Amino acid sequence: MSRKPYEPTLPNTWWLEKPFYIRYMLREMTSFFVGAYVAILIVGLWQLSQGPDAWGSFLGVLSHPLSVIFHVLAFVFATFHTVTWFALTPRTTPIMRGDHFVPPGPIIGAQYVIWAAASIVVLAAVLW
Amino acid sequence: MSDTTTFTLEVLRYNPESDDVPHAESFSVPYQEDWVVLDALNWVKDNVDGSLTFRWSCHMAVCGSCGMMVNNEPVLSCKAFLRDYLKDGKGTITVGALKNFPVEKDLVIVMDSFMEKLEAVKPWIIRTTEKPVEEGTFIQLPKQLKRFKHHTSCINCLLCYAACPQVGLNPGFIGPAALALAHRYNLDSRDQGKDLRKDVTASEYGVWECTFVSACSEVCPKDVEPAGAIQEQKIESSIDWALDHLIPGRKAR
Amino acid sequence: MSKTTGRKTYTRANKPLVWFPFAGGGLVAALMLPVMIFVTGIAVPLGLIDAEALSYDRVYAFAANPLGKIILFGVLVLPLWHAAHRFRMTIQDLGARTSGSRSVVAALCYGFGMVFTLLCLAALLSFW
Amino acid sequence: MDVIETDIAIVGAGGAGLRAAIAAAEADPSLSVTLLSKVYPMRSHTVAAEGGAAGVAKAEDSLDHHFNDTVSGGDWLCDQDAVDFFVAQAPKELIRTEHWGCPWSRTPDGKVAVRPFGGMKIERTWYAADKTGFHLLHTLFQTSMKYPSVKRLDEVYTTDLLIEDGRIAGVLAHEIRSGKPMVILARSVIICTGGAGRVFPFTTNGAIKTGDGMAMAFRAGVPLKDMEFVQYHPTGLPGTGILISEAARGEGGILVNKDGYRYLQDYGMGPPDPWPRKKAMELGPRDRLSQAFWQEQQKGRCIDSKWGDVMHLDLRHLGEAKIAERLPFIRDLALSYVGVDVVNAPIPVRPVVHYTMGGIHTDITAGTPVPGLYAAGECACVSINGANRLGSNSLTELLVFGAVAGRNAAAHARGVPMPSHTNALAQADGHRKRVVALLERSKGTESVVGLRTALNDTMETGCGIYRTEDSLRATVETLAVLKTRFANVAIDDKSGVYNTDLTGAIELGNMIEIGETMALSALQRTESRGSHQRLDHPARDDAAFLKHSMAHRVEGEAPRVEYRDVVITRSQPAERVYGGEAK
Repeated sequence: MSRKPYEPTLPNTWWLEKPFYIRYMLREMTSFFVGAYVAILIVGLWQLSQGPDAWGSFLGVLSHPLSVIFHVLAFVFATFHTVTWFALTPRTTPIMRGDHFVPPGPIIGAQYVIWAAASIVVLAAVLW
Repeated sequence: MSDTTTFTLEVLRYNPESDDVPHAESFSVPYQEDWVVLDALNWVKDNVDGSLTFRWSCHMAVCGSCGMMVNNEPVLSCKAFLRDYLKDGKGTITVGALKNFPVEKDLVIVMDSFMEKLEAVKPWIIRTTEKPVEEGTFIQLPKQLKRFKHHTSCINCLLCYAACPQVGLNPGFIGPAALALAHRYNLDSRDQGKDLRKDVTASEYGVWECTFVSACSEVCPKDVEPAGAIQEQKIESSIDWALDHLIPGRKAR
Repeated sequence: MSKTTGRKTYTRANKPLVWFPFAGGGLVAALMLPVMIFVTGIAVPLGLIDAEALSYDRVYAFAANPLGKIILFGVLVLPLWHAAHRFRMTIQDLGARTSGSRSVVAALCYGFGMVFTLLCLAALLSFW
Repeated sequence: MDVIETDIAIVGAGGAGLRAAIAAAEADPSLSVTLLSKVYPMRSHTVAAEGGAAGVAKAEDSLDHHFNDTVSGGDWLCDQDAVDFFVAQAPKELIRTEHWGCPWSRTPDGKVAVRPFGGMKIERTWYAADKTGFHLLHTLFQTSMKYPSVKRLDEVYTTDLLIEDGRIAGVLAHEIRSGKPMVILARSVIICTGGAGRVFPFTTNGAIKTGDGMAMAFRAGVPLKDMEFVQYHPTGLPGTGILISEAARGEGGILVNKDGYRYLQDYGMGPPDPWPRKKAMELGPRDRLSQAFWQEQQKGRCIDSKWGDVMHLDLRHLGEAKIAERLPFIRDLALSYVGVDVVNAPIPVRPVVHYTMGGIHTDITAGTPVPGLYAAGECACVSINGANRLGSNSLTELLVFGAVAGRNAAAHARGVPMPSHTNALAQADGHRKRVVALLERSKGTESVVGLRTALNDTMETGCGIYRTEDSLRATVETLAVLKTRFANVAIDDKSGVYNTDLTGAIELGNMIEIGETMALSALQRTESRGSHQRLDHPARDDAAFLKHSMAHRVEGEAPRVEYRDVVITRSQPAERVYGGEAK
């Protein structure tokens, strides 16, 4: 005749339970590719500081098929990061206009415009 | 009552006086097109087993008592229609206590932790000086009301706590509903207590534990948008922290 | 029955120290990384863009320029810390629950961020 | 048995209980306030009120207007001193809730907005969209947390009052989650347990509204006043009984029968203006509207639906924008529970039991005849509602008289000693036996659900919108039988932990007692007044019945009904006039 509450624990596989959580975990895993990619570039920058030969060998590594496969994956995950990040912005920074909130559409759309512009600038700088 | 199809209601039951862990028990329940899961539970309690234990009251999705896991999703059982879970009135619906809380008995959770967290965020108007009643009401423009109105709609049903993995992983986390209510008061044009609340909301148990899974907002039956409320507070608290560290004397308050 | 005893006392945390770079890095990564990954990891190695685009002279000239250094530092280090912080939270999501294991994870993730930040700084400051 | 000493015990933590707790804490922070509730405060049924709270706000309005609307709305059965006090306090109390953060809807210039309501001459109903009760309850609950002298005992079920030398000594309760009995010794006790709509089968009331406080006061010797007056709300959803707020009509919704005809014009409520005219048509009082439904039903002019006879509440002409701003909850409820989007289709509605005008006999101080015992809110009858409550007066009532009860309970507590332990414990032991018997009775012959169904059925058939001598007599007899059958009730759940089977049985016992006071008071009132309509006595009889009925409990017998004069100060009984005739 006394209380004995059952204390559940969340299993470590909680994120496999629902597609919604899996999608979240994929979004969080983008950090692995973001981190790895910028780390590789920083190593490249260091190689650059060591002279043309070192830089050349860095470029050589980038051309290795495994490297290309990694970068394709990294590109996919980084783009997923971009899409999810933009999608959340209307909720992190809601904007009011007059008596009403600006709907998510225009806020998200504006980010895609900026994204496209930034990408074009980078590509132009590279190709120019 | 001419319709005679029945379905299986599988309830995760826990009797603290005889069980160590919850176990499933199945009941065969007559299907009624207009019924919600709560009606089915009441049918079982009235006709099969009076010891089946769950909370409920208003049956109109506003008192917040009857939150539970239905087919592993946190929902208000008074708004979970059988027809949305069954095909031709047949099949199985599973029901369990809300996740991430201790279970007192059957579908009843222990919610002490939430009550403490709610109180901790000081969910009331804080003012340096009270306005006398004789002076009438405050002026609050519709746009000022609109800014926080959706965050006032929380019915404390705790579906968001059941959906949030961070609550499950870190029981100290103040959690979605309480943080949304803190934000609601912070945004209220009549309030002056934001700084006091930040001691709690910007603590290590506060907004920083959130990783923006945003399951809280997904399951919220009242569109309170706790996930957004927490992110806004992260941004504001970060700016606040930076200013505290950049401007000498600011922190002294 | 509510208890009024045993209430926690709360004090403000210094989390913005890592949250700021996380948020800023998230934005920078969202805007910049897909195109950068495409250029450095896919297009140039596969010859879709002329290798001259990443030649030693061109890249050196950019990195030697003070403005280039600032851009490189921002584009690399902010996403680095974004990744370090998010990856740390991901490991917690996957099961690092005790305060001990969480400290180890934090040390490794932020340690990674610190090492590569220093490497990046060293590289950028080593030539002008 | 655990014993807790407190200066003021409040039973029930809905709107009235929370307001009382705040008032007591503000009156004297050195007094300890213990707030007991069988549910968590935010689950209290105040949460379900939708339309608004009345209080004079506009320049062209006046306290006199509010007074006159209330007194005539109550068919002159209101105590006019109480109504005068009520209308004067109303705006102040509402302003206080605004200062506490209640998100009242606003006009474009930032002032609190008011909407028209049934039976009210001028717009004076403050509203927070169509979730006013919800916002008010949560505002009060959250505000109550800032007072350190208020200690809550959530999910602690109070079963009995303890009386010592004719004055209040405390309450007997048990903690639901452990089953542990506890005695709360108190210098003052305030009952705020709400109404008893669950006595009826078809009600807007939540499961918790079982009249517990009324029954425990009744058992402790306090008379229950005007129990025959039960309000049917004219617009509930068929099937579930979910409330469709009067605000829907205040904003311009119309009621039509199967011919698409605004039938209220046939019952003295016309003319059928296309716009909402105050105190006319759909903005008439609830008793008249519910009675008109019944009359139409007799004439076969209701709409036949899968839930039985209904009428249509049509909001389509309001347009989506206005509905989204003013009535979002109504839209959500209709869509969820009857599959109707009010923007495109009318809502099926029918009258449903909504409010008990009667209750624990209190005076203008919220005090009962037992010194130190107070009551406020729907469980009390002060009485400002008379024979028919006007919509939006009850939320204000719980604020005004909740606050009065809190202040007076504090004043009383300062003047009396703590009751003695021995005496109270002995009494508690006696009461506790009743609870233990329910738990220990191994095999009774009666089930809770069986008796509850029988109670609901007999109240509906004998004590509904229209009543007769025969129907009431049959109900009274049935209730007497149910009372004896209840002595044999047995429950399935024998455990100490969170035993809802046990609380359900105790609630049933309470409801049978309440039902009996309703039916008996109705039987003896041989007139028609407000919500009490006798087919065999269709006229109002001021000579005999301008009086409150007072039901007293008699051990082992049916209650004894006495009468008490209505307090008339400045409004002499006259004909209730609505529609085009109303001034």
